[in-house]
Amino acid sequence: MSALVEVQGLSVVVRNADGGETAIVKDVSFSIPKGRVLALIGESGSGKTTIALSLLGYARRGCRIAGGSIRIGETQVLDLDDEGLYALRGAKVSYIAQSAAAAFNPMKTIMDQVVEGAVIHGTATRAAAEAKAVELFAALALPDPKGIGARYPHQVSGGQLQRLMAAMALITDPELVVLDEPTTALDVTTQIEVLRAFKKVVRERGATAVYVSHDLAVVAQMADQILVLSDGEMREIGATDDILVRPRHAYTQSLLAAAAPQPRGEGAAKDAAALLEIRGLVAGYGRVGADGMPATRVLDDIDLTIARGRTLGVIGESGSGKTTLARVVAGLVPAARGSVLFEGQPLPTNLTERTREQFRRIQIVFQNADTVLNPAHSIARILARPLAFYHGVRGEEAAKRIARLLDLVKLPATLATRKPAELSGGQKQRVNLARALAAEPDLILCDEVTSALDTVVGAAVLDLLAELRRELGVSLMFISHDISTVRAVCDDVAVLYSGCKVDSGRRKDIAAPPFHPYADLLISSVPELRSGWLDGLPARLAVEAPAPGAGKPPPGLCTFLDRCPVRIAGLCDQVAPPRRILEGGKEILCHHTGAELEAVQVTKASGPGSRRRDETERI
Amino acid sequence: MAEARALASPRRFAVPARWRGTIAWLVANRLASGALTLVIVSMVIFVITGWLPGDAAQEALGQSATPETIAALRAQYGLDKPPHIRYLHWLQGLLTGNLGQSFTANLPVTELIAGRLPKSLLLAAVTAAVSVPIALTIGILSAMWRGRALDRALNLATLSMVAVPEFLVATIAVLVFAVKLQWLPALSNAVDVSTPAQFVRTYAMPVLTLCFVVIAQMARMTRAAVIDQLSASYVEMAVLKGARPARVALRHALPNAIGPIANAVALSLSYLLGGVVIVETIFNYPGLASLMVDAVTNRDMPMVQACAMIFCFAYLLLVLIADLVAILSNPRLRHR
Amino acid sequence: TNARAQTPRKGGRIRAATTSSSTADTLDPAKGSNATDYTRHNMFYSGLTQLDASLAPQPALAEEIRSDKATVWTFKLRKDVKFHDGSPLTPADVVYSLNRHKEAATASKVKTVADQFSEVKASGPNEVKVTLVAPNADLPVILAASHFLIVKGGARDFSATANGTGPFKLKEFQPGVRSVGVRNDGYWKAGRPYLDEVELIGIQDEPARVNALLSGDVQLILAVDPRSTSRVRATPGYGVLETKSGLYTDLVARQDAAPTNNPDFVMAMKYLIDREQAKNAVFRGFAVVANDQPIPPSHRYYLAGLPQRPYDVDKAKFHLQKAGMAGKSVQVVASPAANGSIDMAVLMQQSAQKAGLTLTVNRVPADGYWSNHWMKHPLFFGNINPRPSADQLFTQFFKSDAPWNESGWKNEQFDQLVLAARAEPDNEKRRKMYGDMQVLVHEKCGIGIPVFLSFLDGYNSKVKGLGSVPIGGFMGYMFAEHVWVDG
Amino acid sequence: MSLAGKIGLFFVVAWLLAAIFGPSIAPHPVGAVVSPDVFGAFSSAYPLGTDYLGRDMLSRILYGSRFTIGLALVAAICASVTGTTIALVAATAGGWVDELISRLMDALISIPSKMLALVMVAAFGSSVGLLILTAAVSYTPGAFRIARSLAVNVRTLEYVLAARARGERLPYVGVVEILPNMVNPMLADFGLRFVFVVLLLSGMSFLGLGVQPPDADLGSLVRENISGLFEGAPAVVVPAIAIATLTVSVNLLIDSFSGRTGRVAEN
Ligand SMILES: Nc1ncnc2c1ncn2[C@@H]1O[C@H](COP(=O)(O)OP(=O)(O)OP(=O)(O)O)[C@@H](O)[C@H]1O
Ligand SMILES: Nc1ncnc2c1ncn2[C@@H]1O[C@H](COP(=O)(O)OP(=O)(O)OP(=O)(O)O)[C@@H](O)[C@H]1O
Ligand SMILES: [Mg+2]
Ligand SMILES: [Mg+2]
Repeated sequence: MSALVEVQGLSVVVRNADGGETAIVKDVSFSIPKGRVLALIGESGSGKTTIALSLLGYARRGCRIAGGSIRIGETQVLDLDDEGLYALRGAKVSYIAQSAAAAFNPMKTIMDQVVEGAVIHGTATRAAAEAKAVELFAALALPDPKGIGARYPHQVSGGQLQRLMAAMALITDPELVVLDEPTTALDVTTQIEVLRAFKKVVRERGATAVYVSHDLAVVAQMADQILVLSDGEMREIGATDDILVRPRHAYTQSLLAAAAPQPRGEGAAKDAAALLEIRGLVAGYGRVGADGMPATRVLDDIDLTIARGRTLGVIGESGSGKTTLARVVAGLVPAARGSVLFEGQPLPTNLTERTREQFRRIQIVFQNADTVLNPAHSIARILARPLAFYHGVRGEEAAKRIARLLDLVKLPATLATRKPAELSGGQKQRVNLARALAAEPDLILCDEVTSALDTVVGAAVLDLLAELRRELGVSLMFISHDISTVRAVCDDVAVLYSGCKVDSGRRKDIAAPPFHPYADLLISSVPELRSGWLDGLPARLAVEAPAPGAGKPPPGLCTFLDRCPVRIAGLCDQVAPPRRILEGGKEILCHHTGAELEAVQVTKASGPGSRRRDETERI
Repeated sequence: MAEARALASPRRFAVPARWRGTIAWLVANRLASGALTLVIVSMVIFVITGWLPGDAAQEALGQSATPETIAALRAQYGLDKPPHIRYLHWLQGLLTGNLGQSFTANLPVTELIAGRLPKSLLLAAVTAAVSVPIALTIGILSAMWRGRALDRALNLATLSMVAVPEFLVATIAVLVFAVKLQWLPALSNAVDVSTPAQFVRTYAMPVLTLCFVVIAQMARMTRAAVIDQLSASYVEMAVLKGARPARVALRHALPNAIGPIANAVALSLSYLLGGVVIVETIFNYPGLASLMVDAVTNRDMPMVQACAMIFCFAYLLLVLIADLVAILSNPRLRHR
Repeated sequence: TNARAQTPRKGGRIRAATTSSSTADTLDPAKGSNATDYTRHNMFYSGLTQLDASLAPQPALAEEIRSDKATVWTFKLRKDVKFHDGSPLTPADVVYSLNRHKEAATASKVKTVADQFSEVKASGPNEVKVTLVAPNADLPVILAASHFLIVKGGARDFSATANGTGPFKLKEFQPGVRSVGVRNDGYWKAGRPYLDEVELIGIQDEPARVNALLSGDVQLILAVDPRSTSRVRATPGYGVLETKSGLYTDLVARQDAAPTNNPDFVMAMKYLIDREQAKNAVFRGFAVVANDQPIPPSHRYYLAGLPQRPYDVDKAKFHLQKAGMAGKSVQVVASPAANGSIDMAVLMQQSAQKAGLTLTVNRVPADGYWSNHWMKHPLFFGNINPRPSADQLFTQFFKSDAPWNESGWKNEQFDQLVLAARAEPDNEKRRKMYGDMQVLVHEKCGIGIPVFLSFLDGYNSKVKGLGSVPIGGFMGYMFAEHVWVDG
Repeated sequence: MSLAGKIGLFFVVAWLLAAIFGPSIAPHPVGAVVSPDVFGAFSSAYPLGTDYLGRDMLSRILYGSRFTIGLALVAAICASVTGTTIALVAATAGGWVDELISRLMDALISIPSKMLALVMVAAFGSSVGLLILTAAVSYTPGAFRIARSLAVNVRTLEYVLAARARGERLPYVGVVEILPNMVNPMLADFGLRFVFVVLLLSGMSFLGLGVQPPDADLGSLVRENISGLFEGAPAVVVPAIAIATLTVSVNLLIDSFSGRTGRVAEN
């Protein structure tokens, strides 16, 4: 028996509303030798999580493992009774979930939860388990390994939580670790740290692992073997390099082909009339104090312009204020200082003072497609509302327009009668976009419109946006943390860090240095689709994002100060950085000059991978 | 389910940034809005008693009233003054801690209440001490075995409990335990309670009856709150760590459901002061609820006012405590 | 029960339950408003006179009573009577006790009765003279009412003290909870009372009251529902004492409102009352059929020869037709406050239907019934407690100027008869006059009296000495000094 | 539908039929004294026995079910609808409107229902409409409290934000966006509220409010025959069982509704 894990003909079914059963995993077989990592890849909804969970003998509510066999070591998982399963889970096989934030019980300390597996299974005394946990914390490069266990989940950052979950999974020295999209919810800078930690632990402990992801570039860093899934069926299985370099199945090929976004043509000329102008904007959340400032200040002194028919990309890590910016423009968050001009006219910050026409002309496509569609309404009703509300279109005509809208976003017309809960994440995101399009706006604020889409569908949506811009002169604010996409579709780019615009310029400007040190970190953190990329990264990229509530640097100073690899002691921590205008109109908020920056930048002008195409396009 | 969760969300307040979220602020804020509520209650009660036909003088004299004696009594009670003057006078007294003089008993309201309030509180406390654990157990068991036979049986049992009129439960209990079996006294005057055994004998039946009334709602809310948590992903995580159902429910889901459960408990318990007239009547228990009903019958304004304010205060206090429990149990809110 | 024949035993304690108890409970006899108050007052105070089983007045604190033409009455007080605080009973106490009812500020329930005292004064070291505005032969009966019990001269604060000359001393008084009295060893009736202690509580809910009796929590209860009697009697060791009385629940047709002022309508209503059914269905036989006049058969002035008015739908129909009310609809107001009125109204509704009248029953709350509904609708029910004298009944409820002339009936001949009978010292002449009054009320008054109700007391057989004084239950509310416990 | 749901449905339908057709199929008029035998046992002449006056219990229950079902249903619906509506106004308007409404409702909870009932009778006389009004007013604050906390939660959800960003007015936001997402828990709450109203009715008629004799709702039937309890008379047992089957089945039915839609939403 060479393989530690042996899966044969696994199939999982789900009960539908009418009592029948639909297969969501069909006849999947694979085996993993001891000490190896198998990656499961495929589009969203292809059954990756389902397979991963079945390795623990677990099926989510409504699902049932209908056939096949799973052997882990000596254990036939599917033959176990309840007691056997209790003994298996967390002891022999452990699980690391997609969202650590959701998988930690908010009411219990981290240590309680990390050692719980050991306590339940009696593999160690509590004291021994705690000692071991501290060891694991250190191995996972967590700060303050001794003290972190006493904290509650909300007191550590997302990336740290994800590593803490790895500790939780490893505490019982399981034979198999199942990692389900452990970094999808993280932004690129954090993702690197987590990937590094995982890789180190997996390597040091010689753990056998199943790694689930839809991100090919990530998989390339982690896996020895790749299993490609779509629609619950196995498409292909092979060694990582084989799959990435020599995909045989058509589906794998299309996945790889779409992995690097095709650049779209530029929008209107850059000197086109400004549609939206933001001047000296300060905004935030919470009660407004006596000085007119909100309790938590999220955006600080932002200047931006979006010309008619052009696209502004806004990038920045999670929490940098991208969504807040869009909300200010949409009127959902009032501006504390500064102004927002639409066609030269100030936009009322208060929703009730805006006219219906102003509402119509600015549409926002919300980030969380899961929560912005009313679960009680059908898709048709959701799309019909803006048609009726803005254009008075009802009945037959509305139905026709709804069908067209769905078609525009590449959704089947049959979807119209469904409720949002019956759609996949990617479908919801497109309905969300279609709703904004229904208003026939002049400006669309797109907040992460492609994040839940697999590469193929994502590309189609980007095409649609480019077409709108080209043919109807629609302007876009394109918010994303996916730099390659931004580079592909945006005319202008602004980089936010902690509410400050630290870097901005034309599309070409973010292809080559000089960058603001943060932009540099961000750009160089985007994983590349080749194995070994992670190992080749310089160590200084591992500068931690501060934990939530760690406190910002004193106001006025550079917000990136704590993490900046090139900060100048005595200057950066004393004086506010100047706003530098570099040649070509690029703006940077930094004490360093362009030349200084260019010299120390990680990202080189002739960077590998997808960026090369940008350059050729630009030249 | 959402209902249970919703009850837990502490209200939003208009708070200066520095103070925001501190528990002291929450309490201060609640006390302020509670004071407002109490003023509203007192005004509404005052107006309503004005609408009630007859007044204290008429009720006191009943069949034998004559215009002369009525006028004399009215003057004695101060009912000859216009209502707003009376209200202001009453309010003034209240501010100095004086709840006024009961018309009918011609004693200070505080004195009458002092005799009853501890009894009411005791009955409520004993009932709470019995019913809350039972309700929580039922709720948690139902949630753990949701959709199974045990859940259905408990659901049916709790529903049947509320569906039987209170007076019937009480009367049957007396019939069985006091008259037939002679185990317990039929009355619960609670005047000569000195030994623990007497205490149990006195309180057994009133508490049993009240449990019938309050358990169902608490159990159903608890079940909903726990089920709500059982679908959370950290519960799935606990299952995947190999935790057994009992551990999952008690160690993982329950702590997270404390907020909504505390609120459900508070709502149910608030009933135990003012809503127990029938139990007090049938068991002859000298509590506040019957005092208030008497006062309404006798149009004993100062007394009605005082009782209503006490009930309102108790209600607000319970809700506040529930919110505090929710906050203190939640590290997110505790460690801001 | 032949309890009276046995020898009383001293000692012991009983707990007795009446029908209500609230913060309106009072220790002031003038303010007594219900059975609980009356019983409590009789525990702690004594009156000048006291009623016996035949409702005849017997001397109590007054040893000797003399009258001059029933107008000037002299009461010679018993010597060596002491209040609970040890002070002796003096004429001044009696003068104070009687005069206080006339002051509006006392808010006495019997102010209208006391208004006939033109003067009350001490006429000797041991004598009080009461002068009336008009002759009244029934003064000794009137003074037996619990409201006229004698309090200490100058007493004003009754919130926690009951300084009387009664058989028990106040030990504890919690309005709405209980009253406890301990034996007054210095009680003026030798050898009385028998009990060491009496606790009086109120249990409003009738099944709860009966259950309290049957479970042994209380030994004596007031007002057993007729429907519960069989249950109590079937339980060994318990009994129900029936006291036939003049208590009645009456149907009242106001004479100052249409259509109830039409004599034919009134007559129709009287014929529609199925008295046997009311007696049996509503009161389970614990009632005596009445004849639309207020004097019960047990009363010494009862007119036996008056023909009984039957239940007669045809006659009712005839009168309704005559009154132009056939096929019409009338509303009758009933309330739990008037004992049995709702059930009687429902029964009448059935008979009225047969006679072609739609009677709609409007049930209103007991709360506020006497001040807000009683005498304020054309057709309603009243409930009148027994009065020891015929004069009191007729004066208070039937005379044209009576304060509670329920039906608003005005009959000159009747009014003259009342005055004449009151002043008439000759018993036979009085009987004749009262007979004539009964006929007048039976024929002309807007009042239908279906039955006279009995008082039903439930008791534990260990309680001895219980008897009937038909003024109310609990031996006319005076049981405390009469009963003892056996074993 | 689950078995419990089917049982619930069966009884609910049965009771609805009884309420609609009861009076026309009742063997005797509701007020007719038909037997000299009070608290009669089950017999062929009087299948459910006789009451404390000797009236036919079957007929009284058939008549009474109309009142109980009609009144309790309407009152519970009124309470839930009013409470929900006010809660929506409070939650969507927010700020001082919310604060004021919430305080008023808190105050309303503290007003003794007996007092409320008495004021109602005194002010408007006694009628069925008034009974419904009183019961509804008594239970509105409770419904409000639950509905408001639900609405406040829903209000902060992003799809509501999306509607605001579209320029929708508050009434639309309240009715179209928020309301449908709190219907399920409100339904469950309505089930319990219905039970409470059924029980409240008997207390109210005791105060002289509402259903006038000879009619009586089921709760009052229990109460007026309570002295028959000691003889085990059907007159008190049967209406009590009637109440139990009615209220329990309504809740089983509601539970099975919300259970079903709940599962669909989970997927
Ligand atoms: N409880 C359920 N009821 C019905 N369908 C389900 C249920 N759970 C999962 N599915 C369906 O099963 C399919 C596989 O789901 P699974 O979560 O395994 O996908 P995945 O590949 O992990 O997707 P993602 O990348 O979005 O996590 C999806 O189409 C999903 O809609
Ligand atoms: N309603 C709110 N109240 C208070 N703080 C908020 C609120 N919404 C967002 N924030 C805070 O404002 C900051 C910026 O949030 P924002 O949503 O704009 O970030 P983002 O750049 O869109 O991040 P992501 O990539 O995760 O979407 C964060 O620190 C967040 O915690
Ligand atoms: Mg997944
Ligand atoms: Mg965002």
